[in-house]
This record gives sequence, structure tokens and C-alpha cells, in this order.
Amino acid sequence: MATAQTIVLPGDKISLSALPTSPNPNKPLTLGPGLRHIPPSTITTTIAGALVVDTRKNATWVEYNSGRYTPSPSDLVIATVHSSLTEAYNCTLTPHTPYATLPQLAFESATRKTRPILAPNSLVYARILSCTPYTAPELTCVDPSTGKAGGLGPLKGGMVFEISLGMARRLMLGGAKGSVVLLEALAEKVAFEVAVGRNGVLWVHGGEGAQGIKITLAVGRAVQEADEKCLGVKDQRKVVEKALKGL
Amino acid sequence: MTDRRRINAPSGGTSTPIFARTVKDPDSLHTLRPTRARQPDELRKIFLKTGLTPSASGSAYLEIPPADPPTTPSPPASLIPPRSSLKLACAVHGPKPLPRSAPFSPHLILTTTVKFAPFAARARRGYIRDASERDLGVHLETALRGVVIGERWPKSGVEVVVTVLEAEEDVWWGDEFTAGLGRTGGWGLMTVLAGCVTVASAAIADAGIDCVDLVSGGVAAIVRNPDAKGKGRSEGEAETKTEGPYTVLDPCPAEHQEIVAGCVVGYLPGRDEITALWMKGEAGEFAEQVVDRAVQASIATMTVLKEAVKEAAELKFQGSAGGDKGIKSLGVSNDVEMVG
Amino acid sequence: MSSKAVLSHLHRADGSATYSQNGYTIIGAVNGPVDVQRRDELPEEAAIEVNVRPAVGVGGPRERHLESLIQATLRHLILVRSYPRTLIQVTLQVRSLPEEESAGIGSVLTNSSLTLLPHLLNTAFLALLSASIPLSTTLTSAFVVITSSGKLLYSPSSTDILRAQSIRSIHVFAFSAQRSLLLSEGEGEFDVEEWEDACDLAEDRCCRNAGIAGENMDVDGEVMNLADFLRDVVKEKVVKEQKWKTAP
Amino acid sequence: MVPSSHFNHIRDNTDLKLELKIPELNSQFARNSHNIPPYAQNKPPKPPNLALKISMAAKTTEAPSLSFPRDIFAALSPSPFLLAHLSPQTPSTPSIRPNGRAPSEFRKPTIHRGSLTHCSGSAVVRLGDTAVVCGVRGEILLAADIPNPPSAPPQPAATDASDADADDEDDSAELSQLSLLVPNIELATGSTPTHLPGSPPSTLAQSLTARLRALLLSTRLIRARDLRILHRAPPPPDAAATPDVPPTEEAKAYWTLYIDTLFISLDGNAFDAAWAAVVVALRDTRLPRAWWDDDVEAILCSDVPAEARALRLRGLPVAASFAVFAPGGGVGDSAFRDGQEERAWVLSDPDAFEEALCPEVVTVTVDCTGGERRVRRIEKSGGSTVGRELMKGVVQRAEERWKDWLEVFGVGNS
Amino acid sequence: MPREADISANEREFIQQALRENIRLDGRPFDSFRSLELSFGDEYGVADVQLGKTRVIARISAEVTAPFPDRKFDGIFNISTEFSPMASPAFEVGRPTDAEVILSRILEKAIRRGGALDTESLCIIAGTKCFSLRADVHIVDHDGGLIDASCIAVVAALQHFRRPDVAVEGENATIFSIREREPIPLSMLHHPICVTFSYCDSGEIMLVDANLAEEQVREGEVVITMNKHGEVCQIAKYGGTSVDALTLLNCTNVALEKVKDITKFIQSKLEQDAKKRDVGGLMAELSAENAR
Repeated sequence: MATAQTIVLPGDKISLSALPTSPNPNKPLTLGPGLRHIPPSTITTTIAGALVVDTRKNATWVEYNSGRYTPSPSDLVIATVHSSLTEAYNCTLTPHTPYATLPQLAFESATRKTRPILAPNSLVYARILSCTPYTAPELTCVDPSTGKAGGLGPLKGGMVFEISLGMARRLMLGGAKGSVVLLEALAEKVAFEVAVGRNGVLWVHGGEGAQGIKITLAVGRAVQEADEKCLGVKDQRKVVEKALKGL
Repeated sequence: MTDRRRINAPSGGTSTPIFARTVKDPDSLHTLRPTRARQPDELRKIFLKTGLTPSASGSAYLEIPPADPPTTPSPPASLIPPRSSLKLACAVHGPKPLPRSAPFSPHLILTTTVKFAPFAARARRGYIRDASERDLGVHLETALRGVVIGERWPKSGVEVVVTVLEAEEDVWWGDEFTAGLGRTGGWGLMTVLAGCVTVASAAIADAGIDCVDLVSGGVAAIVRNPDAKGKGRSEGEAETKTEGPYTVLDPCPAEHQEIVAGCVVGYLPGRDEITALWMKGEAGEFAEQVVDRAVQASIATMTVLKEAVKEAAELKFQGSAGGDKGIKSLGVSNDVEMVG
Repeated sequence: MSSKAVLSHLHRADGSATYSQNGYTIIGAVNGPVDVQRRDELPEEAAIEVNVRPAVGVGGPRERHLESLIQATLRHLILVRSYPRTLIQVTLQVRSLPEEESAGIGSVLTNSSLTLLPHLLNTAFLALLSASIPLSTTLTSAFVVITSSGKLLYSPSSTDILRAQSIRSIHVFAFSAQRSLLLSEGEGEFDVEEWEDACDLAEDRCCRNAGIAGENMDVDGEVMNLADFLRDVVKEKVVKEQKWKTAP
Repeated sequence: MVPSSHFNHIRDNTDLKLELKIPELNSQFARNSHNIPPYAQNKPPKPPNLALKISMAAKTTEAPSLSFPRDIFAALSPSPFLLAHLSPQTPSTPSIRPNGRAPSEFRKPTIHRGSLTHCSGSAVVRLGDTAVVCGVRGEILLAADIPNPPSAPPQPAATDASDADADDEDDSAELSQLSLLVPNIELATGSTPTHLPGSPPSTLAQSLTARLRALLLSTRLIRARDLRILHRAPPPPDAAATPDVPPTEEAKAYWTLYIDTLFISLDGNAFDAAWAAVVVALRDTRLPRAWWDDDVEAILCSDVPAEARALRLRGLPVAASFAVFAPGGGVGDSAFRDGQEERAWVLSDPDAFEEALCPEVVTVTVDCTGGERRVRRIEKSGGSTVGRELMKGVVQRAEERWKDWLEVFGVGNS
Repeated sequence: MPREADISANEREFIQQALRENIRLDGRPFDSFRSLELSFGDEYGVADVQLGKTRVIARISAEVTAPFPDRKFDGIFNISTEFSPMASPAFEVGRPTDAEVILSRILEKAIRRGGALDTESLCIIAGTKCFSLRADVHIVDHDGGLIDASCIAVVAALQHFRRPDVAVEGENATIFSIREREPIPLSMLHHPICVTFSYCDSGEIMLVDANLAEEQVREGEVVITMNKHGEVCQIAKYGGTSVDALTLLNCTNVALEKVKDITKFIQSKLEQDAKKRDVGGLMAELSAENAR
């Protein structure tokens, strides 16, 4: 998807030539993270990284993989319930940041009677509905269109592993696009469940018992290793081999 | 121990300079001993001015210069100041709403602080708050509490801060070198407290906080001069009443060889009420008399206080009539010239 | 000048950098945006808290002053308005000083807090980069000394300073990518012209050579300016982060 | 198996968001809820015509509905208020600050010396509504008590101590290593509602203290030799009284100067006032003649005023502070619009209200004694408005300011 | 109040289960340390310790002061541990957390009162002049095991430090700067090392060098300070649940092994560093001193 790539520092002006030129003029230019538009016609970077230009989407943004997660709407996140209010749960997406609120009725077919009771420090897989600089992010565990959970909801058992935001995004992209193959590769051999939170959290559940624990750890550590070492596809396979040998 | 928030003194530690004659011939010191040149019921001049701290909602400055002038104009005979003067600056902040955390209060909450400047006395004072400061704070609070009409300011607080730029001394400095008679210290604090009451009252008035009356402080003491005929006594009315003990208004401890008892009052002349009373020493049967004299003293102070407050009111009125801040500040700066 | 920088090497902090030059080594860490305590919460901006931790002890007024200088400068760089009612926390730990300085040799000027300032600033900025905090521009800071013979020395090592018999004035400058003067602290004795010369020298070393927009022209360490240094650091960062793209 | 539901395709479009500035109205609310003083200040209002001008200006900058009385306007939206004052209505009219001063106009200082009984030197300095009291007090540090004396024992210049050659001697290191200067600034005197006693020194107070100390040392204002108490055994009657001393003498003790600066009132520009107070107090300082007495084994002082010595200060540095008001707020957000650089005013000697609105501040310390104009310190931070060109102007203003102070100090006796 | 965010119930549950299955998250055996790294700065007396992801820097500095009046013949030695937000936003400047208090208390007991340093050797002139030694412990990165890491850092730094040389004639001493005279190593009596055991299931499970996650699920900790001669300098047990005495005994045995390894490790690092510095045999005799 990324065509050109240049290193940018905050305050760099993006020359108009560098901007994508979309075939149809009425398709607006979309600016991604790390870019800001100063009227009338200046576009400068705010974050150091690689400038990515996508002519097809007529979009451009800065790609970087460091720093704290900042919530943005419709992100999938793994949140930790902190406390329960009358109508909603207070959840944390990253430590030491303002709570995100998860309405207690924002679960699949939840009513006053049937709403799930979440103990403090339990995990939920949720989608960010809204968040502005001035309001706490609001979470939901149902797809607003279908009203179905669509995989969202409380996460039972398993273990969470910290991964970089970039890795989280790549896992979201899945398979080829993010060029992460190890989950699929592992899944061919062993059965496990994973959930990826854009807030840099990977939840893995490899079943019960000693074997389950081993699997969970194997998967989790494999991903972490691939993440820390920024492994390409080939090395990922090696890692998978190693991990599977361990089981 | 070092204060990580301030510049600290050399680790070796420093000492106040020792003057040669205090060691070499202590006896000569008597010639320096100040004496009371004014009538027993005569107060020292009081200089009082409000509006010294424009950044506060109310403020006042009080100064009691040393009784007799010889020190100031002509070059003094010695570097050792014969006696201290009293310099107090008071700032009032508020009334302002209490912090969210504070519990509900139906009336105005009064906070009083008295702080000595490092250069307030002969010996340098540290910045750390000490007991005497706390005491004075409490006394001041009691003196003022009854005066302010708190009910008019529910859920609010007011800060009264008195900075002691220069404090009355407890004894004559020479006594620590000459075999001074063993005496209980702390007499100076009484004058300081009286001053605090007066200056605070003026500042509160300046802040436009409703009060039942102005309150002024006054001090009286029973003093005795055993060696009345002693050296350094300037003849004068003081000569007449050498046989102590006798009572004086507004005592300056440096001027008296022995103070038997002392008393401070905060007094509301308007309603003839005493808001605070602090007594020390063995007054014996004279106790009541001393209190009465202290009240006299505060009545005398009151005239000055009234003057200052009226003056300030007028100034403010002019100000609001048509000057702007520039003019006002100029007016204030004039005041200070007298301070110097 | 031999500046070295390592980025994002701490695990707990959101962003971190270690910057070393001329015997100074400073570790910087940035956390944010995080919860802010009510008393320093700002309705429309992110509050910025700077902690300067000297190599020995926890510092005093001098460090507090450095902190407020750095805070004021960063506040101008960081797009504080995009994170209202949050806190951005910058911690700068002095890891090592040139022997002379820690030994307190040399005149007052060379021991003044200014000598430390540019290193703190550069470190703080690198840490912010690593934390990917949105910034309006870059920051590069440099240190210039004017000897009594009127000679200008650019970020001299403490030994250089000792060698240059006596120092008339020392100056710290910080510039943005747009070459605008963000900070200038100078003390000693000098006149405006000298100050300007020092300023020019610092700018020349801090900012990219105007015109050339190339990635970075091949320059040996000597001539290479801080702006290009930054770019290289970032390039390294990106390459590291995106190894997976290129890796087989 | 991997429940694909747990994956989702990257959402560039949702990823991509245009930064939009918070609407002014929004911030209005924020301000509303935050800093209206619950109790109106009893500051005298301006003459009506000026007030009118404000409300006009208000219309241009604020939502048209807003037409407040002056003080409310100031409290509600200080920045537009200040802007309204500064931006001239017609090209002809000069811009005027809310405090009635022109942008380049300083407040007139007044000073008084020697008002404190227990100090070797003291001063009261008033700068508009900022008032400072400074007391200098000399105490004695015995050389014997110095745990780690500076490696090279100070050799006083053998020749006569004419200021000229004493100037060359770089003795500030001695001062700082022995920490003979102990300056401290106390704001917690109720000088402002935010500085109440009982609280430890605020960051501002510490920062000021640090600057004060740095400036005292870097200007080399005080001569170490003035603080040395020299001793030669046996001491001739006139030892140390006459400054010309053979190098055989050793410093038996040092005067340590405690320089305590209390703020009585604070309305902006704390540093200029504090520094002036310190300088005046130091010029006022007289240290008694002191000598080592072998019998008492201690340093004794003479209380004869005539024998007391004044400090021979090097030059007369004066600090002048400025605040830069950039309507954009000077915060990164609004900086660096391409092409047109934003309007900005450099305000001399800012008051508290202005300081609150000006993140960028400049302090220039100059000394023009003996005709040559020297800069002793430049401090500028918090913004990008003042560059080379503006700085020149600022330094000039500072040099003008130096003359003002000179008058107040009382010329000549330096 | 910012405080460490506690870990999710899932993690807690998982970690405990895993431990019962004899599995640690990072696959270590229960009784093994994480990878230990130690490096020294250009200056004397700066030790940079990395224990897994935890990183601690200790710096020794010396100045000349007057000794305490009641201890005329002793020098002064202080350890200061002040956390900064660098290690975690939970640390607030000037407000010590329990972890910080415990850390400083343990180091105090283990190193200072344990008499690792011969303070009398710091005396210059009895009653008037002595060296005041100060160890600043900077927590740079925090992933558990702060006590062990800090102790290693301080002990290593002390061994690495050189104090300025002094010459005393009569009542006045001259202190020589580093350039004037070759500085002198401190005389240490022994090298105490802390080994922290974190226990779960009331001592059934004993973990050496727990990382932050494990620390958060543990029931309590036992800190054992020893030197390589097997002399216990200090034992501290935190956490309510009771632990079988024999387990503790066993811990001391394990601890001794660890202490020996670590002491050796430090020694080797010191020698490497000495070699690095030993240019032109200038410091030959120094490194000799160093080795013994």
C-alpha cells in the first residue's frame, strides 16, 4: 500500500509534490496520524517517522511505532475493568490514563437483568465508540449496526502479552498485509484463541491445564519475540518452529 | 541539615560578629544602655498606613521607630544599634471560597500567620517556622475572631498574614555581656503582638471585610530599675520615679532593667470589650491595674488606627473617582518614602 | 562534536533517549499523555512537568530553574492543545559529567548551570520524539563560549575550556527547524555584536544548511550539524521499526 | 483455530483524522468555569472613553454578543482583552496597555536604603505594585571551620587595591566554593494570594533565587577580597584596615553575606525588583572592621562606624525584563504559520496580568558604567518571537532602563 | 494518587497456575536470576546494573566534611534512593512509595549497618575532617527486583570508586585532586549481596528474582543479604502469610550460591574495567590492589 517513503521530523512541511495526487479530483485528501493541516494550504508533520503516501486512497500519514497508545474511534482494544459505577464500568486502556467508560448495557442482548457482571481487574474486548480530547473514551461490546457481539465481550482465562502498537496494527491487518504469519502458522499445529487490542495488548488463550499454559506462553512469547526483533516472515517461521518444538 | 529548596549557608557554619568592646570592657557598655525618655503613660510614635500590598485584597504597614531620634539622622556613635524598632507588614487575602475539600462552614474561616523575617532580630532567624511564631499566630487569631462578622461570609475563608520585618527585643542586648539580672524573656513578643493586632485590624478594614469595630492592641508593664541612680541615666522625668515597681504604657524592654509583669490586650473601644488578653510575670495585686493600663494603651493606639483607615478610605474614594492604577500606585509609593 | 543518541531503550517509559556529548551523558524519559493531578490540571492544555535529576543528590534551586526553562521551551514545541487536561512528564537524569565539572575545577562561568542546559534540552527533545508526542517543530540546542581574546568556541569540551585561559562569556542557544530562536541564555560580559556572532555560530551548527533538502549530505562528524544528526537518529529509529518490511 | 472475528482490516480512513482547532467558544466555557474571581476586585475602572474602546474591540475579537464591563471582560477572556488594548484602533493612535503604559514603558522605581536596623545594609524597592525588602547581613565564617578549603589559597594582590587591577582577579570561584553569598528570595509572605506562608518555596521563588545567585556570581559584583578577614601575627594596629597587604597574610576568616529578599507585594516582574533591591542593599552595606584577636582566639569587630568599610562593587548591573505577547498564545499550536508571521508586542516591565498571558519572556542585564555598554546576562525562553533583530531593540531598551535606575540609585558613588 | 496499576485478574490467575505447573513466564527455573549486566562509566564509582529489564545506576561521590561529634573517628556514609517518574509514572517526586521506603531500609541494613565499608578509613583528622561518602541510587527502568539490583549496583560502585588522596601534616590536611595524585580505592570489609525470594502458596513456591508481574501476584518476599563467606548480614520477610522455617533455611543455601556467583561476576567486571583503564601500566599497582 505504501508507495513512497521519506523520513520526516516534526515541523517538516510536506511539499505539494509529495502529496498524493488522486485521479478523481473530488476525492478529498485524507491526512493521517502525525500530520496536521495549517490553513490555508500548509501541511506539516508533528511526529517523527516515515511519511507514507497512499495514492489509491489519496491518503498520507506518518508511520511510527513508539509512544503511548492514544484512543481513536472504532479501535478494538483490550480494556481492564477498574471499577463499576451504577450505569457503566470504568476501564483502563493504558495505565495512568483517564478511565474509559463501558456502559453496562453495551453488551450483546444485555438488559437490566441479564447484563454481565464484571469484577474489577477483569478483561474485556471492546470497541471504542467515541473519544474527544475533552471526553473520556466510550467503549462498547456490541456492533452498533448488528447489535451482535461479533467477538467482543469479556475475556475469560488466558494471558495477556504486551506488544508494540505497530505489531498490534500489523496483527490487525492480518496475514500478508502486515506480513505476520506466525499466528496462522502456529494455528495450523495448535489450537488457541487470540484477541488483539490496538492499545498494544495481545490476549492468548491456549486452553486449560499445563499444556494450555505452555501453548499460551509459546504463542505469546513468539509474537513478542517477533515484535522485539522486528522479524520478517522467514524468521517468524523459525520462531514458530522453535515454539512448536517446545510443546 | 540543608534545605534543598534554598541556598544554604556554608557547611562550616557562621557566627554573628562579636564587637570588641563587648569582650574587652563590658562595663563601658552601660553608657550605651537606652533609657525611657518619655512619660510612663506616653506611647512611642506609631506610623500606620494601609494599602501597602496592592496585590492583596487588604493590607497595612505599621512601624514604631525607636523612641528618641539620635540614631537616625547624625551618624550613630556605634555600629551596635541601641534598640530595635518595630516594623510589621500585614496582607489580607480574601474572603475567597474555601477549597472543595474543606467541610462546610456557616461563617468566615479566619487563618492568621505571623512570620519573622530572617533579619527581624539581632540574631539571624532561619526560614523554618518556630514556636513563638505559632503562639503569636494563635493569639492574633483569638484577638480578631470576635471582631470580624463571619456570618456574612459563609463557605469562605480569609488569610491574614503578618510579616515581622523588625521585632521588639526581649531584653537590652548588653545584658548578655554585663552580668544582666536573670530575667524571663519574651517581653518583646508582647509589643509585637499588640502591633500585629492593630496592623491586622487596619488591613482587614482595608479589605472591606465587615467588622463590629476596629480592634487595637496595647501593652502595659510593671517595671523596676534597681540601680536607678546607675550610670547612663539621663536626668529627666524618669528621675522622679526611680523607685520601682511602677507601671508604664508601651514598654520598650531594652529601656528597662527589669520587667516584673506585662500585659497585652486586644480592645474594642466602641463596645468596651477585650477580645484578647495575654499576661506574664508576677503582677501580684497590680494585675487589674496593668490590664487597665494596657487598655489605655490600646485606646491611645486606636486614634492612630482610625486616622489611617479614614485616610485610606478617602484615597480609595479618589482613586475610584477618576484615577487609574498608575496614580494609585504612585500614591502608595509616596507612603513608602516615610517608611525608609 | 561527537553526539551519540540511543532511542526508546527504556521499557517502562513511553519514550526515552540517552544523549551523550563531550563527557555529558543524560538519560531522558517521557510519560504521557497521562492522568494529571487536579491541582496542576489545565482546562485547555496538557500540563508539562519536567524533572531534572543531577548525578548526585536531588538538586536544589538551580535544578528547579533549569526545569522551568526547559518546561517553558517544551511547552512551545509540544502541541499541548491536542491533549487538554492531561500531563506530559519529562524526566532527565544526569548520568555522567565531564570529570572537570564534577570535580568543580575551573571558573564560575564554566561551572554555571548553563553548561548543562543544552544537553538537557537535546535529550528532552529526543525523548519526546521517542514518545511520539505531537510537536510543532524540532529543537536543537548548542553551547558557545567566548574567550577573553574574543575567540568563539563551539561546544568546547571542559578541557578545551581549561586550555582557553580565561572565558569572558558563555551562551546557550536553541533553535527550531525554522531557524527561529527558541531559547538564549548567556552570561559573563559581552556586547550585542558578540552575542550575534555566537548566535550565528550556534545556528549554523544547530540548523540544516539552508537550501539543501537532501536526506543528509555526506559529512564527516566535524561539520555535521545537529539537525542532520536528529534526522539520522530518526532514520535509524524508522529502519529499526520497519525491519520486518524489508526482512525476508 | 483463530476466530477471524477477532481480526479486523486496517481502517485507514478512520485512522486518518484532520486536526481541527478547538472553537474559541468552547474555550470560553472552559475559562468561564475556571478563572472568574468569585469576588470582584475593587480596582478603579478606567475612564469611560477607554472602556468604550474595549467593548468595540471586543466586538472585533470576541463573539459580537459579548460586551462586558471592563474588569469582567479582562477576567473572562484576558488574551483578547489585552489584544484589544494593544492593537491600535487607527494607525495613528499608539497601542496602550491595560495598565495605561506604552508597550516600551517601564514602571518608575522608587528605592530607600538603610531602613532595617539589624542589617549591614538594606533596601526597599518599589516597582509599581511590586514591592521588595532586601536585607544584607554579614556573619563570620572561620577558615578553620571550612572542611575543604579551596586547593589554591587566595593570594591577595600585593599591590594597592585600585579597582582596576582588582577587577582582573577572577575571584567568583572563591565566593561560590566557600558559598560566601547566601541569597534567598521569599515570596511566601502573602505577597500574592498564591504565595501564602507555611508553604515551602514555590518553583518561582526557587527559580528567582537561582537566577539571583547566578547573576551575583557571573557579574563578579562582589570582590572576594572585601570578604576576607586577613591576619598577620602579630597583628599591627592597622591590619586589614588598609587594603594594601603583603601576600604573607592568610585569610583567617571570611564575611558571609546573607542576602534575604522578601516580597511585600508582587505584581509582575519579580526579578528586576529583587535584583535592584539586592544591588542597592549591597551598595548600602558597611562591614565593621574585623580582625583576629589572639587573646580571645576569635574574630572581633570594631563598632566604630568610621572604621566600617563599604563593599567595593564591580560596576552597576541592572536587569530589565520583558514579556512577549503573541495573540496566537505563543503556544506551539499557533506558531509557524507559513508566510505571515504573527503580530506580537514586546512589553517592558510586565505586570502580573500581562505575565500570565505571555509565555515568552526576556531578561537582559546590562551595565553601562564608565560609558561602555556591556551586556552581563541574556535570558530568553518560552517562545520564538524575539530573534536577533528584536533582541537588539530589547537590549537598547535595557540600556535606556539602566539610566533610569542610575538616577534612582543616586549617581556617582559607585 | 498515581500508583502502580495492578495487573488483570486473568494475568494473576494465569501466573499462579503456571507457577503451580512449575512454569515461569519467561521460562526461567524458580531459582535463577534474569540475565545480569554490569558496566562502569568513565568516572570512578558509577555502576550501571541491568537485571533483565530492570536497570539501576549507582553513583558514589565523596566530599570532605566534619565528622559527627559523637563519632570523631568515623567518616560518613549515606545511601540515598529517590525514585523518579522515569522508572514508572507511579513514582511521584518527593513522595516516597512503600517500595522506595523498603528499598532504602534494606540497603541501609545490608550495606551501611552491615559494615561493608570501613568508615574509620574515611577519617582524615579525628574530630575535624573526614570524607563524607554518598551513594545515589537511580532507578532507571523498573521491572521488579529493585532491591537485588540496587544492592549489586551499590556494592559494585563502592568497589569501583576511588577517593582523592590526602596528606596530613599536623592539624591541616591537603586533599589532592584526581589530576594531582592517583586516587585511592575504598577499604571494604566484605561485599554483601541481596537475594530476594518471592513466595506464593505460603512458601510452597519460592521464586528468585521475581519480575514485576510476579511481584504483583506474590504473597510476600524474603530478602536475604549475605556475603560470599556465607555470613548472613540481614534477613527481612515482608507479607503476612507464614513461611515454614525450613524453607527459609533452604533459601539461605540457595542465596549463598547466588551470592558467590554474583560476587565473582562483579569481580570479573571490575578486573575487565581495570584492564581497560590500565594504560601504560600507570595503574598497575592499583589494579593489583583492586584484585585482592
